[in-house]
Amino acid sequence: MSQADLFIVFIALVGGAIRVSTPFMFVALGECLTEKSGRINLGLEGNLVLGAMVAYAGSYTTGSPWLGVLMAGCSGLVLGAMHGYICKLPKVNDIAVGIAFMSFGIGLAFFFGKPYIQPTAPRLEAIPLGGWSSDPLVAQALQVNPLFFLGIALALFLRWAFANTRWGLILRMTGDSAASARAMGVSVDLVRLLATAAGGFLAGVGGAFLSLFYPGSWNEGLSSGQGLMAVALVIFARWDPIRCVLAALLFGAAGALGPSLQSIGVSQGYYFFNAAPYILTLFIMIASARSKSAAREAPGELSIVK
Amino acid sequence: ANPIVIGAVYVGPRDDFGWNQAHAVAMDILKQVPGVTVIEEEKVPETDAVTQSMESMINLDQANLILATSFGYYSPFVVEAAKKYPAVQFRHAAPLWKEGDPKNAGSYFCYLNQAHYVNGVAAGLSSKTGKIGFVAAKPIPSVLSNVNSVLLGARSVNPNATVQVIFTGEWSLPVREAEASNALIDAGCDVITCHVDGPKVVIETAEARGVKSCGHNASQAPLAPKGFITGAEYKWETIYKIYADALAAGSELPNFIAGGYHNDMLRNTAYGAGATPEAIKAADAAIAGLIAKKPIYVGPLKDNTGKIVIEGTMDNYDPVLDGMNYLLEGVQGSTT
Amino acid sequence: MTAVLASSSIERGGFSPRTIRMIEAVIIPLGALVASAALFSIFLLFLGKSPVTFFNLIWTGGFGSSFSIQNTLQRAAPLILTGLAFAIPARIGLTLIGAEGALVLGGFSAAAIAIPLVRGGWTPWIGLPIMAIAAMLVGAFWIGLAGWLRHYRGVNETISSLLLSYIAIAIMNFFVEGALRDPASANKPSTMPIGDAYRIGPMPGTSVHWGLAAGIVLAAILWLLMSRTTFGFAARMTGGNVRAAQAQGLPVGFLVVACCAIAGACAGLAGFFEVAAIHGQANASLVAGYGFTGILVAFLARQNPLAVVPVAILFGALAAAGGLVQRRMAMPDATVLVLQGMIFVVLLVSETFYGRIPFLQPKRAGDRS
Amino acid sequence: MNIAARPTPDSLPLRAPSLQTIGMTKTFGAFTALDDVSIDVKPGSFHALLGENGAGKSTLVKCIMGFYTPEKGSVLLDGKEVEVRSPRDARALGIGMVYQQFTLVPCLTAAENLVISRADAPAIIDWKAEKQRLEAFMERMPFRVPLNEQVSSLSAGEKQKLEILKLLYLEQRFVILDEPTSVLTPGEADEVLGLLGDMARRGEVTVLMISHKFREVKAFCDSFTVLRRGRLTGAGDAQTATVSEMSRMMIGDTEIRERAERRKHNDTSAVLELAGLVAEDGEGRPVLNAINLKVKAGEIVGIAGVSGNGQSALVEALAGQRPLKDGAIFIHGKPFEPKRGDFDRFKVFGLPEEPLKNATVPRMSVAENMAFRAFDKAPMASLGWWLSPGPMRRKAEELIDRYRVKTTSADAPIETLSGGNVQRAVLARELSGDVDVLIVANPCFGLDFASVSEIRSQIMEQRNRGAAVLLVSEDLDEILELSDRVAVMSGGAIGYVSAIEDTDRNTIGQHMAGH
Ligand SMILES: Nc1ncnc2c1ncn2[C@@H]1O[C@H](COP(=O)(O)OP(=O)(O)OP(=O)(O)O)[C@@H](O)[C@H]1O
Ligand SMILES: Nc1ncnc2c1ncn2[C@@H]1O[C@H](COP(=O)(O)OP(=O)(O)OP(=O)(O)O)[C@@H](O)[C@H]1O
Ligand SMILES: [Mg+2]
Ligand SMILES: [Mg+2]
Repeated sequence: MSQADLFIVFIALVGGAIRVSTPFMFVALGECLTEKSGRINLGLEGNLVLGAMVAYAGSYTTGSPWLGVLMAGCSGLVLGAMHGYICKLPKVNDIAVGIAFMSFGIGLAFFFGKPYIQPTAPRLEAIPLGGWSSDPLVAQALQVNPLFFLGIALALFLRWAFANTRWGLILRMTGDSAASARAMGVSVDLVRLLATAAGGFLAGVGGAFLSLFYPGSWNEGLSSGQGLMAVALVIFARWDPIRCVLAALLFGAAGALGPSLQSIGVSQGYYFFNAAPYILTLFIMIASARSKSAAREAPGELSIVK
Repeated sequence: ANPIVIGAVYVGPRDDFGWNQAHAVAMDILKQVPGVTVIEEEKVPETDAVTQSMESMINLDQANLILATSFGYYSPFVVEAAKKYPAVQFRHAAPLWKEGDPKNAGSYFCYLNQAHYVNGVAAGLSSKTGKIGFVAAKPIPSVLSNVNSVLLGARSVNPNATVQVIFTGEWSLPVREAEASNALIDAGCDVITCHVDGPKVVIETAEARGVKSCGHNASQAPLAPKGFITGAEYKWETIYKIYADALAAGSELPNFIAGGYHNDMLRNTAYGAGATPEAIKAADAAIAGLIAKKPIYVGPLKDNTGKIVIEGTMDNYDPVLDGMNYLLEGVQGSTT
Repeated sequence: MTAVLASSSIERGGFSPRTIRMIEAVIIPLGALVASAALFSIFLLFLGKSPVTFFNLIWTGGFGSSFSIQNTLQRAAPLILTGLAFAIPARIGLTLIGAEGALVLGGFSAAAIAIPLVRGGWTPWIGLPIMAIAAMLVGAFWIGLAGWLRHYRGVNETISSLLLSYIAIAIMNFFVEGALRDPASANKPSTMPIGDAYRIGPMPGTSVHWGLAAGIVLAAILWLLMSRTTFGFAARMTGGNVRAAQAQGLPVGFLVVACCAIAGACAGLAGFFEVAAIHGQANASLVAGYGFTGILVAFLARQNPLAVVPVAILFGALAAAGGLVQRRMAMPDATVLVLQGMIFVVLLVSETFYGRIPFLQPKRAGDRS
Repeated sequence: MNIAARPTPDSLPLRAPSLQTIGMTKTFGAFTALDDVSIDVKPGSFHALLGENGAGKSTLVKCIMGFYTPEKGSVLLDGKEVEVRSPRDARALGIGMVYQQFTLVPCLTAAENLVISRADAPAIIDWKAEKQRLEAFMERMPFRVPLNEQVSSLSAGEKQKLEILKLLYLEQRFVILDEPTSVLTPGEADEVLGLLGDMARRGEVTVLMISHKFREVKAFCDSFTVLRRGRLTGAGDAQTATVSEMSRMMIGDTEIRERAERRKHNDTSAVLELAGLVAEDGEGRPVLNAINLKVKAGEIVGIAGVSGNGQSALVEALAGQRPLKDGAIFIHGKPFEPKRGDFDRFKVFGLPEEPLKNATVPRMSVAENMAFRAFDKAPMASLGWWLSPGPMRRKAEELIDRYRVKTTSADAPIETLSGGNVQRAVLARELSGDVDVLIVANPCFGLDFASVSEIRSQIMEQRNRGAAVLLVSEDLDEILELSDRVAVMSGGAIGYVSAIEDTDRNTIGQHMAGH
């Protein structure tokens, strides 16, 4: 591999991280919010797909992609709120409900999305951040969608809010010890309902990115499990919004590895390069799972870590 | 005669801008035949689900002709269903039927690589860099022959042209298809074409990045108003018309129909804004040549590891080409 | 000895807990099915479609004729096995969503090991069991790995099993399109066909393959294993409270890995039947989502191996009828997805009624009378 | 009604309120937990609420706190009827409670816990200002807690202190404590209660304390109320009433079982031997530092210590719940692994603390839980692997009767039993066989004294039959009452061992404090 090739791969990884990470980021942040409240919503894949469809349909019918994004968020909000409401019923398992909502959301998206596969809807515009560079590769890699920055800002905000606002403390309290929260007169179910609904909203916005920016169209194969993977990334990122963003970036970059290696002529075993994000995540998890701080960071009420 | 019920099975959604859409659109021809009912099922995976769907059409809807439109349906599913239901006709869209297979089964197919050859000609003259990018699903003969045909088409007008291919590994994986398109453009390709189930993402990505594109399977011209050159399209309606006529006349359906430009089973999408005047001229000439059965593979040809793979000149329908498992010299990429 | 607590130890009244559990296990799911059908009818009415026609078609397509029943059962067959693959680890407290990977690798291994067997002219009576065992062993290894990582390395099993699934599919594709590719499998890269002799035919008098019988037998065996053997008891203890299991000196690590391995073996066996009864070779069509549907099956069966069977059949029926709905009502394939989603959600909501149906409740201990 | 307009934390209101309940009645389904209970707590008093387990004490205070809505009855604060519909209302009225279980949030720091507990916690928290105010508040408190530590890393004693600090921080004038001292050392308990008593005497707070410990009641309280099976059975002056009067009100006329005699043993061979045990916590910090100890046949060795000094880790290591980094365990001189085979071979039994968490599977039935020791042996298992539900059930019913476990049925999930009955069920399981080594941890935590004396006599009986008993307890009285020898743990090591005759409360207390 020559220097130039390495540069191409490097730029591709950076570009891939920026291009591909946004939906992971939004879903992971939404899930982080939900899990911090002590609930797990495994069904954000459903929100993502439904959000993608609604965003595309919204953008197509209203002509405004940002309205589409908003509508996508609202569709996710509704699914999330339903999840949140159902899970407050005694004996209902939140993981199972999540999986059910995943298939329900996907079903709705496919059902109502048929008429929107063919038309072309207005997309979100990128911000050309690479204008300073004369290298077209760099310029291209830095064609960044506003949602990407929104996601990063959101992560910073969440990190700050978890530590410095009443809402943040109440959320963490509910997620760590429902009994304490109740003793303090906090309505645990309400907090979780809101957190799940808000998480659902973010996942819906993540879906909007898929259909309105990258790859930028609506069809039934649009998501290849990004929502499911993003939920997993939250555990990987140990419930820290900033680490969620980093995990999403890492995952995005790893996803760009396969195609970019092929583009410089390394194509042997491309199945494994394409599976790189999964292999990498697994190895990092194995390497870091026993780290001592791991246990302390998990919200105590979360069913999967109990 | 008995009422004719045709059951059409698609592997993906009927409106995928690609393979399934091409079939579904052509199916209208059959729907117009008096006394014929067409029933359709989409997103039937290439598992025993297709057996169940076909049998359900036969048992519950009295279908007497099944059109199975995905490659992987044939063996073992169509073959076994044909044995089980000798009174029902089965036709499958790939050149797989051979003597010895059930008589009530059959194949129909169009050699799309001819249209990709035309794509290559047009692309070769519309490209500035001479580098054509190809987003491919899997390294299988039908894909490889399209890739190689694009190269030969481009080289016929620009001996320095190259084709760079990236395999995504899946028939439909939009994000990776977009990533592959981006990687190809980053590597300097200024025309992008593809062979995946739904080319929409590839064409749109190329358009958004300001490079030209050639289509595949169905018309993607509206997706790329600035950079679309032309596209390789099936004309399934030619075949379906033959079936329709046979059904209307009550005669037997042929077991094997295959073709290409010479018998009007292909077309190229009307040229878009990305096609230069020379390209249009050369492409039109190439089409005329193909109609006259001018061969694409003129030996000797080496693969991209340097081995001679085609000694002499091959007829465009030579069955040897159905087993193509190499990329020609001039294609960057590897089949493994 | 004088009693400190004056009241007697066991007070009986109304139904016994066991009877209550049995009654609930029947009426609650049935009620949920009716409720979801009602909800879906409203959905249909909004779309201007007739619920009567729709449910008629579901019945016709799922159970209405002997053909439909066989169609349903055939589709249910892999789901029973993948449902079991989720249910067994769930009993020991693990949420494993990687049955898809074990199925794919299991099927692939069966096809791969069949190549020398077929070539060597071995009789299917020996070859098929070897294939099945290979599939089960590889599946067991794959899911067992997730269990091992969980217990000995502290890696969350839900994520690792999902990741392992994707990796399994990559491995299968790598070999099927590379080293083990049958050159004749032109446009659908596959391993060498196992040949007609090695193909498992349908069960006599039906068109349903033997995977259904295997699934039902295995469901019964695993039910017995989990509820009637010391192994199952120990596994349930571990699943209910690891700390208590440890304090009883149970080999928790072994139990965890063993339950995962059993799960993997079930999924691997499903892969074996896909190869031996359906495809006759391994190729990308093994990735059909049965592993993921199995998760839903198991959840709706409340992790009970016996209940997995009827739930899988319900799923099979919906899938079988889905095509008919597409053809006759001109509704998209996603219709059945929406219905399925509604059924899951309502069934899960109905969980909340267990132990809370008023007229079934026993009198509480300590009641003063 | 919102009195939540917050006084600043440095001005304590001076008036302690009185509180009365009138005719409180609360039912759970068909079961009446509280039946027409009226109590009267004078302003500035330190009032004890007594009663055996399940008497309804917690239910009563939870009704006062607005946690439960009573069917009948009212609460009078300073003579005026108040409506308390939720804990939030209670807090606004200045009524605060320390619950039987901690209500601190483990993942938050002490400071975060305090700030968020305020009804008027600001939407955006200015941590600099808050920390200053907290420091100033802490200055005026007799005990301190590290403010920036995560609560999960505090010891039980520190948590209990923080709970009480929280009430004071919130300026609650009526303070309810539900068994507040169960996790404290006697010294700590005396300190905390003494401080509260002082505040009450100064008229700053009124305290209502639920307790099972007569020693504390006699030492700190000035009045008491007794509940029995949901009914008021008496009230009076804590200083004049005798212990036996109070206990009669609590349990009525039922006789208490005599404690088994302590029999002398001549067999002095060591049965259980711990040799240099070393273990770490989840974050790699040492929790056991070379523990060496021998327990002889027919001997109870009590392990005393302030909670959080490694006692739990020791029990976990012996039970196989925590891996050993180093060291070995011997029984009768042979190496012992905490595995099922060795538990059976060496006849090792255990009663861990918090049985619902450590020794039962909450969702399995009482019968199944009682079979944990024997499910893989005849007659419950044939061939070593096939379970027979019949013998399992019969055995359970026998044990339920013998140990008087209150349950609706042997098939009921054990989580539906009350705490004391869970404990009893576990005890029945662990003591039903032939015991050589018995490891017990806080066996009487949270139990009423009738159950306590019964469980203690069971332990003594095992000793008398020749079992080697290791008793880990945070209750020094228990250790003094039962042990033949006492060992004190501090900082993960055993710093002091002595025969019980050669030591006293004071010496032990000093070693517990690490001296
Ligand atoms: N999951 C449950 N389902 C039904 N009833 C329950 C459940 N959990 C607890 N209970 C009931 O709630 C009551 C309260 O339990 P708790 O452990 O507080 O009892 P307690 O008053 O402390 O009694 P004890 O003296 O035995 O410790 C018990 O009587 C128990 O039967
Ligand atoms: N939530 C509940 N549901 C049903 N029964 C309950 C509930 N809470 C308490 N009980 C019952 O009410 C009775 C009184 O319980 P309570 O917890 O008030 O007892 P307590 O006096 O505080 O006992 P302890 O000393 O063990 O804490 C118990 O018998 C218990 O079984
Ligand atoms: Mg209590
Ligand atoms: Mg209690």
